[in-house]
Amino acid sequence: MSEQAWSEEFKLLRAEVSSLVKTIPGAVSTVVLRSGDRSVEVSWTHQEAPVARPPGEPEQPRDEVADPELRSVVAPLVGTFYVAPEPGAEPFARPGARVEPGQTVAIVEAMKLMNQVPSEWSGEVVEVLVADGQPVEFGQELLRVRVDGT
Amino acid sequence: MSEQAWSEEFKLLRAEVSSLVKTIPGAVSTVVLRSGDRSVEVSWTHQEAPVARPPGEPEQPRDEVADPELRSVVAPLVGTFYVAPEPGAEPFARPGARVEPGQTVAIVEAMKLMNQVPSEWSGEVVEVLVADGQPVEFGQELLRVRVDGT
Amino acid sequence: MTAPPFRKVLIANRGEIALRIARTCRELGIATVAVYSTPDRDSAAVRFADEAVHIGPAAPRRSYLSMPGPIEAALRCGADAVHPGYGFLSEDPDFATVCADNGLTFIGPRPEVMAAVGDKAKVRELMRAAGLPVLPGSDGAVPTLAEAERVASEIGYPVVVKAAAGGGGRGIGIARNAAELPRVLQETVALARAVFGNGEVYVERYVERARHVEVQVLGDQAGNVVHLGERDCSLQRRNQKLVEEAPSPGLDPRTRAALGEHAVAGAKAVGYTGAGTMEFLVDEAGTVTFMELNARIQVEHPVTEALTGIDLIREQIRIAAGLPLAVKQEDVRLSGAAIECRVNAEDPEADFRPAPGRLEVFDVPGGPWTRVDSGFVRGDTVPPYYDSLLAKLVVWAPTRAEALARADRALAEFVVAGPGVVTTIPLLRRLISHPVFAAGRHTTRFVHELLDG
Amino acid sequence: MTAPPFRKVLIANRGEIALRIARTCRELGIATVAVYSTPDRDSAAVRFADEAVHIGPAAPRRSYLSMPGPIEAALRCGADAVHPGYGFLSEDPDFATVCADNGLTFIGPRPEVMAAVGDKAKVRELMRAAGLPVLPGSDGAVPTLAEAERVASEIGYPVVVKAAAGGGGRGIGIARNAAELPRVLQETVALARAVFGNGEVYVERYVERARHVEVQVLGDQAGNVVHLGERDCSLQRRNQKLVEEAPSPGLDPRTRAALGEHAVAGAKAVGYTGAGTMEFLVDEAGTVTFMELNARIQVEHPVTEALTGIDLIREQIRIAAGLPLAVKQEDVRLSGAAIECRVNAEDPEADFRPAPGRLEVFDVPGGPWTRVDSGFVRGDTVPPYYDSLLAKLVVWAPTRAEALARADRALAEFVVAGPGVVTTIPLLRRLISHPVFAAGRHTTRFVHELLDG
Repeated sequence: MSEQAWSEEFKLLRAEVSSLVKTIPGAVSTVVLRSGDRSVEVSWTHQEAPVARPPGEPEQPRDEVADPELRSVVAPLVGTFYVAPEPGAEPFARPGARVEPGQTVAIVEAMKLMNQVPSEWSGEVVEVLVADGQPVEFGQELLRVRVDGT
Repeated sequence: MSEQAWSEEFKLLRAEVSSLVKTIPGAVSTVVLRSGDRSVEVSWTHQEAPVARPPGEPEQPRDEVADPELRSVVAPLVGTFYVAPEPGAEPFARPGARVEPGQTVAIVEAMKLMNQVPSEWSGEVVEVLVADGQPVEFGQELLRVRVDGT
Repeated sequence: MTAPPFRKVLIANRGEIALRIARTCRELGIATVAVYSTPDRDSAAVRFADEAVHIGPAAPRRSYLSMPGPIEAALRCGADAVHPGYGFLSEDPDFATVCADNGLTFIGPRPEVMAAVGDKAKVRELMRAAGLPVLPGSDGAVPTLAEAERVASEIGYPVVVKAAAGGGGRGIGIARNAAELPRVLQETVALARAVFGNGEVYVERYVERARHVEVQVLGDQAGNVVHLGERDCSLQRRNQKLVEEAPSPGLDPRTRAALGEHAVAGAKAVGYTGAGTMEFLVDEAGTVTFMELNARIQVEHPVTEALTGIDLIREQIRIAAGLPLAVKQEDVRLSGAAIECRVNAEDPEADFRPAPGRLEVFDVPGGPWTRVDSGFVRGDTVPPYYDSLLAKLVVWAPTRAEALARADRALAEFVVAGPGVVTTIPLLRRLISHPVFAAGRHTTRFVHELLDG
Repeated sequence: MTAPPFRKVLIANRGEIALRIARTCRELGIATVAVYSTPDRDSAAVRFADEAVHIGPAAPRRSYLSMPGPIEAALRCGADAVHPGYGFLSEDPDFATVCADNGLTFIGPRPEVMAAVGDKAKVRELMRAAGLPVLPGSDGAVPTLAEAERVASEIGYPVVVKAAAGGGGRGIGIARNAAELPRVLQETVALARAVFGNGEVYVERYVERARHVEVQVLGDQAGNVVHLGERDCSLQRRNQKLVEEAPSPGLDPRTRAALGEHAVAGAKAVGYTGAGTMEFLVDEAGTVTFMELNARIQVEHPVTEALTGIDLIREQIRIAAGLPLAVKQEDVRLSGAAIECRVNAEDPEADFRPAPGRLEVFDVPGGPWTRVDSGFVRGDTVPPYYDSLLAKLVVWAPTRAEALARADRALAEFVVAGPGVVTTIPLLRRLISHPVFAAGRHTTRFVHELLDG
């Protein structure tokens, strides 16, 4: 790599560090750049006592990934994922659709057999994570369902 | 990878960090991005107060082995340990005897050479740990000396 | 370098044999696809392979025994061939057929050959017709108790009742006299139905004290067959092999030559292709009888590799690709002696109960003529869902006595430790240093007599 | 079993070779005593040996290079023989003499033979007298610059000035013309005095591009000598071997036969007993010249073991015990191809600076025809005081091309990691897959030309 190219890379890595430091509070203690296969590493020191959470505030911000009401429908076997019973047909479950336990929400085709994938939950489809016709592995997340409030 | 492409990649990596930081409470201590084969790594600190030792209690129970005033004279090589210059002669140093640095306290015979073992310390011989005529290894404890108080 | 026989091979197996196959593929310039169940996610074979596909949960029925997983994984990754290893789907003719239907070369014999040799009653008849010695017994399956009684009284007690769909010592019952036969027959039929889904059984004379001697064969698609000498697998416990070796100690040269000829004749008679094992019994009088033909690579194949210098996985792959055998019978040279010890996570003190767990220490032996095939490294966890094989230790030496000393040395430096983990290492050391075994005077009953006698 | 040749052997060495020797002793039924310096306290060799004695601190001068430690340890433990391994005291005739004076059998040649072959100027004359080809050069040591200049102008430049007490590539200087000779002579004499305590040097023609080919010999006390074929050690960096192999690629059969005959004639001429290595240069025209005789087991001995099936440590021990050679020359069969890769804790990017440390991961390769000799297991710390050899990886295959593919596969699965630890594995993979090496067209300059050129 020419000197100029790698100086360019480091400039970009440094820019990443700046962004991180602006985002996360605390006194920075260590920064590691690297360039082979890229890397940025930033450490902060926190000598002060851990900040107490104001009472009443939820333990976790409500966000999609950690939402305790979100459940995954996963592939029961290796094969090809289909959203609908046949090409051009209405999808089993679009985002926003309500589903019930046992209701087919997708198909995984393996060895020319169409394996219906049922929902285990009652709730609302939030997201379909795999595109129609794509290969999936066993256990791969296919859809997310927000289960009905308990 | 073009500059733009990798800046794009880092942007996505940073977005992941933001999500994580929002999700999980605590003071962030380290963030690692990377790009070859992708990576995000975030560490948080959680300081517990160190357990305080009751004042006045010693750091270690006082016992002979740990006696800060006891020192060992060890074998400088493999061979046979002798307490005296020749059979029947007066030992170099019995328990209770005073020794000075450089003073011979024993002999280790190896390949028919008599290797004098000097004390490194000024003090009183407390114990002779090996019987006359016994084989010793390198580094084996031969005598213990209580060094003069400092 | 010549072009590799395949571009990419999917390995439809796990553990040491999956890694073993991947190693040879790598050496041949063939890319590999591993498949794995959930607990095998971080296994050595998965780490070593070029690609890996998650095919199911822990239960073999839903992962390694299920056909769609490896087939779909092979298609998705663009593999052109499938190696089934041993166990699981390796002897299932339907799997070979499904591979072919999906344009994938199955690395093994043709499905119809697999089906024929998978029926132990049928293959017995095929071999008898080919002139091989078989034990006195029924002509094929015995349909009724009356027929079984007629055959048994003709050949004399004790007799063994065997499931046609069994093999490898599974699905057999011994009747010592006429009074026992109805119960043994009924139990064996019931077991065969339950385990193999096929209640057909046949009857043979039971040989109490014999040696289990098997011959490795290779057959190519042009009809050439060679044998690579025998292996002696007489150190067994309840038909599970513990130690295998070659050559078979105390076998006289005439018997050895006869075994080789029988093996080649038998394999040719069924049109066998690929690597296969012809199993024989050799009784105390030196009489040889055919037992079964295993249509797959055998766990103990490294013993033969050590004596011949021939990589059997390589030959399987080459044969499946349509290449002719690289060796002629006269080129096969058997040199020295080799012993394989199966190091299992089992507790011999507790009736060989599996004792898997995390391998906090797993220091394998090394040095001269010491081969270790294992699917584990230190820090791995042995999952409880599959067989308990931790490692195969294979040593070679110019003579059997030296090979025994070497095996004992290597076992002595094999250190395995972890919570709950117990291994067969102490038992293996005891067995191979026992005077009866050292003298080569043991039979398949030896371990039983030593431990339970 | 016959009685073991010795009752108890003390191993005056460390690391992989100490373990290697202990393994064969165990197989022969001989008890072992390991000796160790403080940092080697928990080493694999110490763990494996039957007894172990602490002989000194880290500094080799006060532990492995000091005679009283191993001698006293041997006497105290009741050992009847001492194996010196390679390096350290292995080529010191005084140590052999002290062993004999203390009633201990030194496993190696007689002291007077060690002394004769340790003087590289003298052994050159002995071999020339025995009819072996040597490079044009001085008759023994050159006492003065004038004499060196006379010899050099006679044989032609470039010339190499070598320390008589050197060997293995240590203590040599190259003069490309008459102007350089005074400085090179002076420097080499000074170096030889400082390092070997002996300033004698001799002068030879310098062969720029050649192959380093050495022949393994075994001689018994009855005067029988056999050779076990050659090893090619041309892949070197600054005279440090990186990769060794057998057979030497591209050697024509006549040259190979001549090497074997020269090796046997040379060993017989000096009354050699035990395992020794006759080193030759083979230049681009195929001309063979004798270089030196190494009077010890060689690091790369496993390469010969792989081709012959002969355990060289076992032969050393048997010969020292007065037993006759078990093999005759006509029984020595060389089969296939073997390659040894030295995996060192060194950083090739930083001029091969040693990079030792704690081996947090140390997953060695396994499987078919893959031998690993190492003094370490996962979790061990590589001490910085000794050589940086982590492991010797030796593979065998029927052909050189297959052996190269196997070596690359095995290196690919060799995982070493720890803070500060860097290995030669990536470099080794690069070297063995390089077209020049794969074609066997490399010389001892190849690595230099590749890395520094």
